[in-house]
Amino acid sequence: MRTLCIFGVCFFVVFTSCQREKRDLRPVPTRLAIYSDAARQSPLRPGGAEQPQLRVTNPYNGSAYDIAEGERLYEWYNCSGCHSHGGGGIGPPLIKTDWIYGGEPENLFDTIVKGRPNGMPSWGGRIPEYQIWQIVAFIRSMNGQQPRSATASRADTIEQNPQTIQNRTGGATK
Amino acid sequence: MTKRNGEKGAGLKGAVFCAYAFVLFDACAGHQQSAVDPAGPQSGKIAVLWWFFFGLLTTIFLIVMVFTLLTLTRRGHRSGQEPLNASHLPPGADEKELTRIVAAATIATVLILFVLLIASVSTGKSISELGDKKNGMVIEVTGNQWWWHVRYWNDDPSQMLVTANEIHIPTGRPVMIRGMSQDVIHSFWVPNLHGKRDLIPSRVTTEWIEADQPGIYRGQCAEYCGLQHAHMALWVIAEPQAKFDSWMKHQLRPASPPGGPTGERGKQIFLNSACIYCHSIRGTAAGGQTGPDLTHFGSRRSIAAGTLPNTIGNLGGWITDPQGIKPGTHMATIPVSSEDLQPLLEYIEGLK
Amino acid sequence: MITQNMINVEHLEPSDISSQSPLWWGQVCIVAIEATMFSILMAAYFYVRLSVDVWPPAGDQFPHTLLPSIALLPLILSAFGSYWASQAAKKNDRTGMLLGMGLNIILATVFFVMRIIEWHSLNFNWQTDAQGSYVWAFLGLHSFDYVADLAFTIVLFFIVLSGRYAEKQRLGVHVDSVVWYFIVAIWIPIYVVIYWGPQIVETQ
Amino acid sequence: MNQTEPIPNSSEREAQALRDLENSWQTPRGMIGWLSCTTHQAIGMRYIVTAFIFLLAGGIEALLIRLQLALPNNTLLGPDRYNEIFTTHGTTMMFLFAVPMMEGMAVYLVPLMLGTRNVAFPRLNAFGYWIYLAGAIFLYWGVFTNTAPDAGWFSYPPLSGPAYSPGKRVDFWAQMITFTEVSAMCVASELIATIFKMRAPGMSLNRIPLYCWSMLVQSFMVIFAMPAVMIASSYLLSDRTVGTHFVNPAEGGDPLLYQHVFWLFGHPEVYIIFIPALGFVSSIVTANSRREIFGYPGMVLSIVATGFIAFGLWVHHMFATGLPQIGEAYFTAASMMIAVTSGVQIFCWIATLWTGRLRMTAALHFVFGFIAIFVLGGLTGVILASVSLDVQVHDTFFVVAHFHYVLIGGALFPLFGAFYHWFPKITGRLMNEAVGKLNFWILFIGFNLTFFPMHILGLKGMTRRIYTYGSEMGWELGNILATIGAFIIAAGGVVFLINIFLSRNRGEIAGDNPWDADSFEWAAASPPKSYNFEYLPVATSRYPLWVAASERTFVTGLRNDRREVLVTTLMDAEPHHRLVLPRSSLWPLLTALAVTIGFIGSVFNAWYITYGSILTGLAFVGWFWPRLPVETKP
Repeated sequence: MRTLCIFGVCFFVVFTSCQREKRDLRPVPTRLAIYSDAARQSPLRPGGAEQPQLRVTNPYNGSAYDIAEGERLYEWYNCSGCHSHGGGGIGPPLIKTDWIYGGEPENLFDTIVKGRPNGMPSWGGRIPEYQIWQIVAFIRSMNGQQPRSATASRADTIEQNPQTIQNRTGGATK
Repeated sequence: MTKRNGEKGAGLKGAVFCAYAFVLFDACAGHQQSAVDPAGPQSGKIAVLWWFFFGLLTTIFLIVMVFTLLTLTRRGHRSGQEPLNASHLPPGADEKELTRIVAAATIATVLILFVLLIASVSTGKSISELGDKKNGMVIEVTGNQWWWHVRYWNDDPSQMLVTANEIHIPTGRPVMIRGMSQDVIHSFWVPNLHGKRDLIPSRVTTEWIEADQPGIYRGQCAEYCGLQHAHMALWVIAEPQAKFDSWMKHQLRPASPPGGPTGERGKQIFLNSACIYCHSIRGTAAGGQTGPDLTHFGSRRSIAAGTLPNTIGNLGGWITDPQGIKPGTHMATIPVSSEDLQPLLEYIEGLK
Repeated sequence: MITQNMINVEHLEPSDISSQSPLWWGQVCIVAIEATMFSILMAAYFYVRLSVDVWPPAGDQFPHTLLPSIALLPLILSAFGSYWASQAAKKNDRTGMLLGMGLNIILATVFFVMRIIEWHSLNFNWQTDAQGSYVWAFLGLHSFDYVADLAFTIVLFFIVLSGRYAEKQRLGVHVDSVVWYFIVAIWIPIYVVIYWGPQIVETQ
Repeated sequence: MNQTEPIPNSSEREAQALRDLENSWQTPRGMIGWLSCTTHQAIGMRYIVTAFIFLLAGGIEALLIRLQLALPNNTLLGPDRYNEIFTTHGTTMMFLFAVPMMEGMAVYLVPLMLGTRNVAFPRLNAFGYWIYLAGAIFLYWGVFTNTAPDAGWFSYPPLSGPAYSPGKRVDFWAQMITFTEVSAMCVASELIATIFKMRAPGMSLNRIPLYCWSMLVQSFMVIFAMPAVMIASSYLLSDRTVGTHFVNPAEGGDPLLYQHVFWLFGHPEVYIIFIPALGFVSSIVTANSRREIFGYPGMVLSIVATGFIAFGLWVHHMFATGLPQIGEAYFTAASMMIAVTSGVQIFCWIATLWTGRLRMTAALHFVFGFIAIFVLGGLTGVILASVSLDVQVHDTFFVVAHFHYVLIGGALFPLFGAFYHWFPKITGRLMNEAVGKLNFWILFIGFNLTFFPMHILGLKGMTRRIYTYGSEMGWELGNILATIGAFIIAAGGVVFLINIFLSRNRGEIAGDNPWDADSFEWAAASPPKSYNFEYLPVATSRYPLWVAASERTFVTGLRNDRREVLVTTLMDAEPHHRLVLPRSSLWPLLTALAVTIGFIGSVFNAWYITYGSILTGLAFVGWFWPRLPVETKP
């Protein structure tokens, strides 16, 4: 009985140590990232033949540290210059569900690596792969597709909650 | 009896410690990051105050210890006095005398503290009067995780110099450090020149420093600021006014063009890489603002805020594996192929 | 045999409903904790307020003062209900306790409804800015205490109504009134800070 | 004291009375009984044992820190692990060891010293312990699941804010604070009520043992200091979890305000740990110098004054943030004033030792060690009070040395002395004195070897909380000495544990009053019965057990068939009324569970505040629900 309890506790301890708090301070440095096959923008395939699908998962999915790093890099590489804080501007908004080039992590990765017509530059080979994945993780968090417990409640800098901004302006005109 | 010797041993040990302390304090002299090796009027006044406090407080400590240990010898005289008298109270006369002595000791404590208070406040006041707005120069220091952004203030914007992790100051001239922070709280501390001043986001804090004689002084971030708090150092280089002026003149110039074809190739590699998103080199297209300015990188003493001495080999290590040298740093591991590395290093190191 | 060295306490009351009771002191400690907390929060409010020029921050309305001021009336009256109940508890007067607590509960509920109405009309929330955070913290913490003590009073009301009570429960009614006085009293400075603070120290 | 039973033909009644007392005060057997226990001896011991385990945990973390810093450019721990470990070390020592340990000692000793049978609120006492345990497990659950906090034990924002401390690490820290502060406030309220209202008849204010005075002051400090940290940690938690702006400068908040509020708690916190130790020292000195303490009124006044002044000097932790000069002068003066009150205490102890007839027990060794270390720590405190000096040594190893001198010297040494002094009361057996003295010397030498060099390291520019340093800095010698010293301290700890385990089973039988000490706890049996005293004692003097046996007085007339104690008046301790204390109950545990669900849940989802409140409310109703049959007036 006692052994069982101890095993129970160990099990609990080991398996609750989740992805959320993982911090990889020395990520795998740099590979030139080409994952064109991984990102699938449409279920339709040329020739109708089902090609073997290469699965890629974001290593930083659900990791609070990497989402925060992604947020920093999003600013540093001036993503916000076009996409603002997810609301869009010159570039399309990122808080949305319908994506032209797909909204799965591998699609976002692919978009960042290759760039897209009409202004989205290609970042592949210029910044390390791990940083792209961090940015992808952050973008997904803006859509609420990361666990709440891994994302920041607010930035320390500016108010980002559009709902609040709306409430406030709405209230002011009242 | 053996116990008593033991307690006496404590006293002896105290003396040994004091001697040891002096030896170690002595070893501080000539040190590049020491609070008791002043190189300017501010730290000089603080050091004088320190030695005053140190002497007085050590004396007090020794007196208290002597009396504490003497209580043990008195026990020796009285060991035969068991059992106790019923009241558990020594004769009234003794108590009266004790009361007088304790009261006197308390009054003495108050007086000594008054002396220390006055010494402390007057030192503080005289330090705060050292600044000189007319003759002084202003340097803005902005803390970042984990490096220092430095800007020499000038009313003429073209004369404003931006550099990083290294401050040159002229000797004998007061310098005002205007401290700010880009992210979390840091603290600017160059112990040989002055005490520390926190750099707080949303606030501006100021501190006057001054160097008496030429020298190279190390400073370090003193407020815990995250993963690489340990590797956030800076250098303050004090030099005579003329030398400082020529340094300033040189630094204000845009980056020198690369010396040879390898350097030229390195420049192209730099400008085509992601380096430019964070770093700027004046006179080129690189204009990133989030990392240290590299315009005259080659003339600096160290890499990565005092982490490594500035040599071409260290720079190569730093660029290829920053996370190995400074885990958690915000310096990205930019993909550079092995044949591109050497020209790149040559170019950056050539930015004297 | 040393019979003369005994103090006999058999004649003493086996309980007491007054400030001599340890429980009364325990409640006073809780009151002290809460009062300290609210005082620090108020000091912090002014610290933050005095470090900026524009207050309330642009976009935030000035809180309305009419309804909260009217609401003070039922709140202060409810303390008298509480006092009535506590005096009745000392005298073991069941009707008095029920009436006092009943009055207390009704008036307290009236006040709380008025607060909710006023609260609802604020055009900022805790995420808006520092003023929002503070106002919501004051209202939230005070409401938390308020509801907790109101719930406790309601439970005591039903205990007394059911007749299953003795000295301990009467002592409960008594110390409950101590906490209620505090909750009423602390609201007045908070009221001043929330509703008049922005206007008193306005610098615009 | 049994022979004082006044009634002739008494032996049978006597036996019956003891059986009744035993029946009404004992804790039910079995698991449920253990969980529902509300006696102060058991709860006190649980606090002490749990806090000691966390002392060991904090000690192991300290050894890891020292190993990492032993050599320059060491790579034993990375920066992330190192930051987690020093944060956990500080947090553990302050919140999970020092405060609960002092509370546990008080919960155990205060009712005995006051001559009563339990604390005023036994169920609240049990609740406080469960909450503390839950908070401690919560933090260490985080530590073992790679969610250890890493923003330092005072977690300054913005570093600890949502942007620079992602994840739940700091939330675990902040919520653990909430647990321990609730626990501390429970103990503080019940100690205040106990010391004010449940003293033995005749124990007027000027006869309260100094230890109880110190616990009274400490409890008041908890009451007025803990709300500040409650606010600081709530600022942090709500900023991090629901997006408030208390410390966000961009929206009108202020990161410096957090520092003010935190240190408004943080500085008194040091005295919350240290003042009980003054009480230990006074008890040990009185008993072992075998004379009345010198200057009782001065001692009491200086403890009370320390309590007051402690609230007026928090800003000396923030001198480096740049304050107006007039403020600096005020806080320098206030900080230095503490030296006067501490000085008075030291002088009075030395005077007592000077004229007493010393018995050099192990406990008294620790008192001498305390005086040496604490005086040095106090004097470096005077240095820190001076703004000009503070800006040089602030946030360096000089400060680390200073606060270890005042906290280990000022609290841990007296605490070890107290273990040696009261162990026979708690277990009935004496600890081995020779091993105790060896233990003292190992700790004393190890301590000084560890922390003395840190003063010099600080002056040589070694800042706090750095995980590594270069070999060119000239800090190797001090660091390697400190690391060696740390392991000597650890050896001292091992010697202590061995002594405990050996003495517990094989120690010499102590008897009720092995030290011929003066206060009421030594009139109870060793170990004390669940009801402490068969007849509650009456205080006829400040040193009631030094009164001749024939002149001692007792209370009779309390009912033995229920948990009845005597309530006395505040000033003169005249008997006022009888009070029935509650029996064992599971409700404290259930309520603590409800609160825990609310607290832990709210770290992940703010709605748990509501769920937890409703559960807690229900649990409290169960707690207060009248039992059938309702006890009515006899």
